[in-house]
Amino acid sequence: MTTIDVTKPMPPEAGRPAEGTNYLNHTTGIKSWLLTMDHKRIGVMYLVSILTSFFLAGIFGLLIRTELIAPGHTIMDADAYNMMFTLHGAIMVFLVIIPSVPASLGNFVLPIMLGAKDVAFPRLNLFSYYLWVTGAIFAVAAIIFGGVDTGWTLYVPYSTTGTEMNGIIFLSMAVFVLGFSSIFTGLNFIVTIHRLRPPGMTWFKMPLFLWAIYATGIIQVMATPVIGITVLLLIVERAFGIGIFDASLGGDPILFQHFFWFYSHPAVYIMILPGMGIISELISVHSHKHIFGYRFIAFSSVAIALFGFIVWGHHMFVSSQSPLMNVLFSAITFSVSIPSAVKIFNWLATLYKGSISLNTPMLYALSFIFLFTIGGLTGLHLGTLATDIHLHDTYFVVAHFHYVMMGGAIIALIGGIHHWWPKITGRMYSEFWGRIACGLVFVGFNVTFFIQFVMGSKGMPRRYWDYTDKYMIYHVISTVGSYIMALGFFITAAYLIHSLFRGRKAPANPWGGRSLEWQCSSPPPAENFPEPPHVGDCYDFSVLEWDEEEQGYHWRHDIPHPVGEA
Amino acid sequence: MTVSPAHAHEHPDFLRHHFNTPKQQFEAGKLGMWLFLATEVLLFGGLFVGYSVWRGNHPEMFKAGSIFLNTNLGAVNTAVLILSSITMAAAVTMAQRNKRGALMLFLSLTLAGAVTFLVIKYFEYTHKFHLGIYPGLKFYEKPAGDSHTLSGSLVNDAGGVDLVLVKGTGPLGQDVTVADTPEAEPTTVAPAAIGPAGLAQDALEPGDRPADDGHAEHLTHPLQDPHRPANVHMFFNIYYLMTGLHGVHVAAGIGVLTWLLIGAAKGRFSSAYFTPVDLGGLYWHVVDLIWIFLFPLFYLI
Amino acid sequence: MTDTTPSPQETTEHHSVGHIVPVRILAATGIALLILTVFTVWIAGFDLGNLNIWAALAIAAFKGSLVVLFFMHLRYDRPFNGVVFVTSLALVALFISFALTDTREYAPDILPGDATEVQKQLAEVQP
Amino acid sequence: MIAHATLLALLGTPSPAKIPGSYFGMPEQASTIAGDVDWMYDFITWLCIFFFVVIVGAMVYFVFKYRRRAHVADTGGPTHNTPLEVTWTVIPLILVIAIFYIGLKGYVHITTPPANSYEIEVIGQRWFWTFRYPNGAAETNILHVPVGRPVKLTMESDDVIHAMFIPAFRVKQDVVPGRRTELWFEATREGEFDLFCAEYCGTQHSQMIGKVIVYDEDEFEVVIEELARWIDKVPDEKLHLAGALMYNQCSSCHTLDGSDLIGPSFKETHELFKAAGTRQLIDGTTVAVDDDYLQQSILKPLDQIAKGYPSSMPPGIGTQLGDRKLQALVQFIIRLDEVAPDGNLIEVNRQDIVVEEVEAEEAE
Repeated sequence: MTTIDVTKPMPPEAGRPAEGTNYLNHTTGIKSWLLTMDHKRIGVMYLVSILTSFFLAGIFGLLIRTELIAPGHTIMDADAYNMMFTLHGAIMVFLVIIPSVPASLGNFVLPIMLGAKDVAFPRLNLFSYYLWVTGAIFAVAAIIFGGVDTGWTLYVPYSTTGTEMNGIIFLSMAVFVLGFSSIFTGLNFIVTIHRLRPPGMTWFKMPLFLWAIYATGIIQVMATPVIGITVLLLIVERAFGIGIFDASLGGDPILFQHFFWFYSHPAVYIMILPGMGIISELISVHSHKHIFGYRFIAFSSVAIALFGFIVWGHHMFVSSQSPLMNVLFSAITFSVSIPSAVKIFNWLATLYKGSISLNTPMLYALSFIFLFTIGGLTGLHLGTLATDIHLHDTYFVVAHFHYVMMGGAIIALIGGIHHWWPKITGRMYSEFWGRIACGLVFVGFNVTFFIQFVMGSKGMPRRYWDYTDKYMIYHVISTVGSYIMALGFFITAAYLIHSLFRGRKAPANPWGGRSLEWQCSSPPPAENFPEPPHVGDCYDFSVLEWDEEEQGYHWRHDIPHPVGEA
Repeated sequence: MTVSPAHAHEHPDFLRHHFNTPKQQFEAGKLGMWLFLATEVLLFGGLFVGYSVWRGNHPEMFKAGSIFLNTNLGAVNTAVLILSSITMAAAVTMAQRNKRGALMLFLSLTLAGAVTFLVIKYFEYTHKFHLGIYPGLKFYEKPAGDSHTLSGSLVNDAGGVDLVLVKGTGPLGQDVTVADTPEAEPTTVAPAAIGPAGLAQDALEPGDRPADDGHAEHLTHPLQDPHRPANVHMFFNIYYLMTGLHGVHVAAGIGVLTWLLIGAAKGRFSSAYFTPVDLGGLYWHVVDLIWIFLFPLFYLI
Repeated sequence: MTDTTPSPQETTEHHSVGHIVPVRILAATGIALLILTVFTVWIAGFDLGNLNIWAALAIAAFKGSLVVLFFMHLRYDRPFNGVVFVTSLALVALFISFALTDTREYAPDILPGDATEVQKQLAEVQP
Repeated sequence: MIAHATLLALLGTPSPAKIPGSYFGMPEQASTIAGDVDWMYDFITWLCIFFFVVIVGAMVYFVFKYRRRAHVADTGGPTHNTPLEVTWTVIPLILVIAIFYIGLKGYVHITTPPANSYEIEVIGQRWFWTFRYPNGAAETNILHVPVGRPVKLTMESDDVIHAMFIPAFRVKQDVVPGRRTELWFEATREGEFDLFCAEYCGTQHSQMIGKVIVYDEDEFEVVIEELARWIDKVPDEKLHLAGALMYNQCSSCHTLDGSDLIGPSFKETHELFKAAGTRQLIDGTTVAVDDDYLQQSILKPLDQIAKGYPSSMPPGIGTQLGDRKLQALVQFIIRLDEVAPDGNLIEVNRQDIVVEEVEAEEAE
């Protein structure tokens, strides 16, 4: 290990540039944003874009729930409904959740947490943001020029010959372009973590969020090209009739599902791993307690990433995949549950003997544990061959993946936004309204989706515009829940926007975080660190103390900087 | 911690602000490029999966179809790419040794190889188009206005009928055009023992098959061979897909090489900073690498 | 970063970047590749049954290794770059083997003669 | 397939346990496997509840017990404990291996049809199911099965992927174009059960639903015999009423009230026939709407596509009807004003239009 010459403690002001200048105001003008290569500004642009898409797809979700409040035609016809759930799924998956945490929060905090000045390839970083924008434009074009009603899974032969809607090619192009945006983000982060760590920042001193982002990067780079080639094949299949997937031309529709899930299952881990990384940070910081079992959590991230590549067939148990592969995939699928369970237990152990503050980010973190536990455990029903046959393609699956994708990834994202909001914007939001909104989201979420487990096990198939009366009561409850949840999100949007203008000025370290981003000012300076920062145990909070005047934490003056103790 | 803020003296122009040393920058670039190459491998990997499954389901189609690829041209193209790979690798060595003239020479040779490859590929493609072998079933569609005609014919340059187009509307509502020939009997679509394409397992007996002498020109083209398995033109779909995507990569390589050549002419590269040449070289070698696999898979077996 | 504290990645040869491969090694590799190309075309001329496929793939794999090791400097490079590349190849191998195993397993369920689109059109036109 | 047989030999068919009903919301049980599946489902659910209570209970307890009382920056507390961590890695591992094993046993049972199964052919089309019985009987959207006898469905799709899903039997299987897929069950109770399409297949995916009707063995024989024969017992003058009984096969594309769905409304066709009118085709020609046209457009729907409509109708529909049923449909359109005077179908019962003397002739 490298030895570092430590002669003086890190002053709390370290890294602070001249009073008042930071990454937000050191240059001005629209061009200074659109052409920026600063990872922080790119992260903020991503955040705004992704939240806009989230709003749009969320509205689609609400419309779906409204349509389903009663059987038959409520507010839209079947074709409109089919288009609505397709867009809700495709936008949420490809435009929101996959890029959400890595590209927005990851971009913002990764280099700072690492102690680097920027990501390895800033220009590529900006390029991948514009690829995202291009993908978004294609997605909009898909809506305008023909619409799409295939479901986000784009199964052939429905997508190649079955649908009259012609937006499918645009949507495929959107997926292709967004895939490359995701690849370049992941590539950038992997290289950054490998090559830009400052002296002293060894692998096992990295905050766990970085381990999660690193594991995510592996999947982004190694799985995403396959969805690229899949949609390219889909496009040529639809446009020219190539016959790789279309049985009527001698192709194999099941092969498409192999192609699709070879990416889309690992993509589930692209979505959830960064969320788990955020939760590791949130639990530790807001409990002021060293994370429990650092190495187990770190390795479990990598294990999830690797196992994630060999379980894709569990989406195909009833697709007429061969029984041999079904058995194989079911067996491997269960292995993925272990690292997830390890994480949950380690988070619980972190709470033990902590000093737990129930502020908004922590409430989201606790919600995550609650919801992800349900989402993860119900995965057992679906990984088990005999029960999956009954539950596959029912609302049970819908509930399961919403608990994981939304209760996991999105809740973690919202929690992360609250956690780093003071750092990103330099403002504090209203703690009171934060807790109220979190409560509404939590309650609304459970009302919306828990009932869907029941509905699904009773046999209600998914993607149904109409249904028999006996399922109505569940649909009504679910729809009511979705309105409660929407109210929670609107309140969140309101107080966050309000805080931008009226919020209290944020201290550098409002929560008592120990990783490097909390040692910069809020918001951070443009250069992050004029000098390479000192690195210590990023979960050792004993070096901090409360500053009543600042309403935040700062470095203890009486303790030498802990770098080198390991 | 001792900090020497004045290491700017060894902060050359090419070193970007967030890197500390040229070596760090070089190795970051290199790792980034290898990761990118991994994505390229996986991108083509999908097509190789498609190839394997398609071949597994329709072995007879590969037998009947690959005869019509010109092995000699394929072999020449392989040699061209290998030669250009040698010159590319040499170009990197020259850049590392600060030999600007040699660097430019080798880059130009590589570029020439890339262009030659595409020119040969162009002739291969146009020859097939001339025979009426196009990628994709729907490509045969005749111009709008007679979408109800159930058949038509495509007259080749020599005035002969190359293939008859069977055209109509499929049960799913899409327009469908099927290439057929006057000679093909409906019996050639006897059900296969295995495989969904309606193909006799081995419709081509060795005796029926024209000898593979690498010159396809004098053969009846695959759509007219009365002994062909039905739908043999479907073989060419995967052929066009894989060689087409590879061709796109060669074309992109031409862009990269041109950009490197301009950079070399401006003297941007030296033994201290040759990262772009090195990374461009890595890309070019992967393009070569993929062709090394495509050549035997299509032309030889 | 400072002069006195190299990053964990930095080795002793602080100022030399990359490994220079002499032209004669490159030329030797290239000639080997060309000879192998001739060899693979020659061997494809014999009818060896399934062995043809394996021979061609083995030769291609050997040629590929030469390109990667010498032209792409992987022999002299950081091992991690090799790990990245080999991982991608392993994933492709995994994908091919799973997909092929599955399609072989369910091949008996495939409807014989079901290029329906093509067949229906043929049936309609031919009296 | 071979691997499947090997597995079967290794595991044996009997499943571990059965329960008469699920605690956790599974629908009524009506097949031999339902009890196994529900047992597994409940077993896993109990396990989930246990872990959920432990995890969330611990979380709530810790949050309450160790709530922040003062601004302490650090609380000490353990940072790792390898034996503990290994324990909570290994115990879930053992549990999931157990779950996998019981799931596997059940699965092999569910996917292995007994040799003496009664076979029914199933065709999935947008947006209806056709069931064909060994005696030539066929019906759409209603599956008749005997109780206490294994039934094997051999399924094919004519267009896109569908999935046969019968919740009460706990079975589901995708129906894939170009493939033949199988599904088997043995019903344990008489009654009517839901049948759904569970793989998204387009506009009327949610209308691609039907019923399974389970009879006792004797009644079942009667029902499918009747199903094969009833059309022959309908006298010519009542054929249009027989057509009315078959209209549900057409209803997803052709309306009776003049509104447009995927195909032209029967009302419009009927009026054209009455007026001896002509219809514009997409190729620009016109065709006289007469008896022959009606027959041909059911038998070869793709030859004469009406202008303004997609060419969507599967040619198989007409050819599998048989002559008598084809006539019934033609008569149905010709006499539509009698069977659907205001755009709504009048009520027709099969018993009312079947004439016994015709049956007597048949018997000879």
